[in-house]
Amino acid sequence: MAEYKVKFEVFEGPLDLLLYLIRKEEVDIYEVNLTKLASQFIEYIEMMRVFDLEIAGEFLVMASTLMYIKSRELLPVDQQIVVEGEEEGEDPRWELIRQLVEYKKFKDAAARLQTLEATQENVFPRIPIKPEIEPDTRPKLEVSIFDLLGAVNNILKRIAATRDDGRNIFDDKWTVSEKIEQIIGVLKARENVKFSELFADATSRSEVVCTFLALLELIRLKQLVCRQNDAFDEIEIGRAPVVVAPPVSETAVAATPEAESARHS
Amino acid sequence: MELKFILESLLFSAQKPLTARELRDLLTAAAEAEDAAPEAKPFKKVKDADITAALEQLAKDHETAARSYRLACVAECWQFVTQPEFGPWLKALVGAKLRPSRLSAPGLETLAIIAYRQPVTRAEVEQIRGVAVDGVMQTLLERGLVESVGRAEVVGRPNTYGTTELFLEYFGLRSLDELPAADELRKIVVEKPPGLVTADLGLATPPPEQLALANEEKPVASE
Amino acid sequence: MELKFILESLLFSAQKPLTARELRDLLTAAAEAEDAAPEAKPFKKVKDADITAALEQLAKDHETAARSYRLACVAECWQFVTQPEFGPWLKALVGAKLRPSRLSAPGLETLAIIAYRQPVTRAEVEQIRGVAVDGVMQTLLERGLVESVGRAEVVGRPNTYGTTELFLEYFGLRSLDELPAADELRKIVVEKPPGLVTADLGLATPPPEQLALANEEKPVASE
Repeated sequence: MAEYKVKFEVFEGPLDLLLYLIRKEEVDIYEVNLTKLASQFIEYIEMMRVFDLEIAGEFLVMASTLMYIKSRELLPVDQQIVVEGEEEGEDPRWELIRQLVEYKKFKDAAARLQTLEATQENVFPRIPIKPEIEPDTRPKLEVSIFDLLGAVNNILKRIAATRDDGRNIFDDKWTVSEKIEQIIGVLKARENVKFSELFADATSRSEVVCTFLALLELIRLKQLVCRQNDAFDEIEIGRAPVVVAPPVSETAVAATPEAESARHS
Repeated sequence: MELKFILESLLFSAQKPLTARELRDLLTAAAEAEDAAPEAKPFKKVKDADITAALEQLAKDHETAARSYRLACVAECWQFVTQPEFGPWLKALVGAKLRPSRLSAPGLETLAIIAYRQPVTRAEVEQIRGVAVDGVMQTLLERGLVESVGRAEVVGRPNTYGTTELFLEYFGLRSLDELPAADELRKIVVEKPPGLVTADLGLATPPPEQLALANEEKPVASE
Repeated sequence: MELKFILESLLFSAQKPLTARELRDLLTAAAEAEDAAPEAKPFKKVKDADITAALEQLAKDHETAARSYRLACVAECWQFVTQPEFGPWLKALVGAKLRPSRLSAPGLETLAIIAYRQPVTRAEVEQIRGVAVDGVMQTLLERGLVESVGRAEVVGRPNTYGTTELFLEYFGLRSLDELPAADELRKIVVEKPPGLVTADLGLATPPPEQLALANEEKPVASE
């Protein structure tokens, strides 16, 4: 009994039961023996009744349709009744087949949707890491601070090599703010300048350091950008694409107490 | 810089799926930015058609590459997604997807009918399924998979129903055209054999050819 | 199922960079899940070496494919990143918002000194920079870019500082060995004259040799 109950619950409706019976017969819908199908269907309804299962109204409607088809086939053509609402000449057998074929197609379509549904459970969208963690969207410092540091270090080494009396450099009076103005001046005159050119005239370590710090400050203030065509090319310094009205000097001067007393060479 | 790679990098980095239109706007924004990079400028006025073509090409590229992910277009939004066979590991990574419970068989059947036949009235759905669909329709409406889309020009002017964008997302479909066998199911024409009405009704079993032969054509296979 | 594709799908969907170890744990978790898929089981005890090899292969695959993104390994963590040349468009995507609060020039300079000379005391940094670095050091410590790594064996046993993993991430470096011109710059300082650390603490300006003198010896590897 429990077994039947389970079985009946599987049927969506009368069409579903009919498709099930047709499948059991292993025939094409178009070739089904409707009289036999009607008998089987009614047998199932009887069984549902016997087991005291709730029978949906649609099953009873279908049962009566099938009974009608079955009985109609026993009558000669001219004695066939025309059901109310049914078009003259409409064949209830054909109507049922048409309905079964259509229903079957949607049932198959539903099965395909079910496959898609299950597939989608295993499809995961890429939700990327938020861009700020991406190392390569870094500010437009096309040359890193380390490249600059490495470059200035080379210059310092060169100066150290040519000047043994490194200590007297402290007599130098260069300031960062002066160097800032100098660099801006150079870049007003020309589009860009090579890193080494900026240091070419430096006569002391402190001048190199001042120039370097000025450079860093201008980069920080987005006044300049440093570029390198290739990994080991010389660094080039150019004006930043958008030039903000320069509060540069003021800022830099403020950061450099001795600026006011500085002299130009 | 090739357009498709720019689009790829955007889709690769976007936190949500993007439409072709949104991608176009991003290209324009990049070209019009105050500090616009020179290489961004040529894409200021790129055409929608070019973007769509590039996206199709990109999707094809990735399909050919046959990696563990692909570029998918769902409900006209483009997004990188993983291939379903990697689900077991991704579940270990992010946990099972938060999805509502699977649809019941009646739910799927009703949804299939609405999807292929939209706009469709409830009565039409019931006619095809052969049962009342009140409860099932309610569920589908509540889950946002179908919605009322208008009224039928028939007696009583009943509501007509159609599927939503969520429906496309839920099943991972680009558009309704991507529904399996869409053409066939949108309008099923089951040809009635002309001779059927005058069949030999004395027979308990109709001769097979009467039911089976629709004109000269082969009957539509049932499976 | 090929291991590298599984790893690829995981890295492709992960919301954070993953280490080889974490990837291995995910493979194990997928294999041990209650409803584990049969295809997940063979990867239950996959070896670290196999994972690393697969990751290297994957990185090579993507490099060869030369698309708009690649698989990068930063601080032993693997993640997909876009190629830098797509920056202009990605900026448009994130609303032109760059990484929050850039470091100041003194901050960068101090950081560079610490990076190349770690472990290094504050006094040594000050000697090189020629100015007090208290404020800057504080900022770097707060931002987690440097950390105290020990104590110097000199008078007062001052703290020594080194860079953190976040530092590597911030600059997109896989390890300290990837620092530009690392060898050359480390060489300069490897041989600290034993007395130096405490010798010139009063000096505001560094004696030139400290910055400039290259030592002939091989630098001590930082890892």
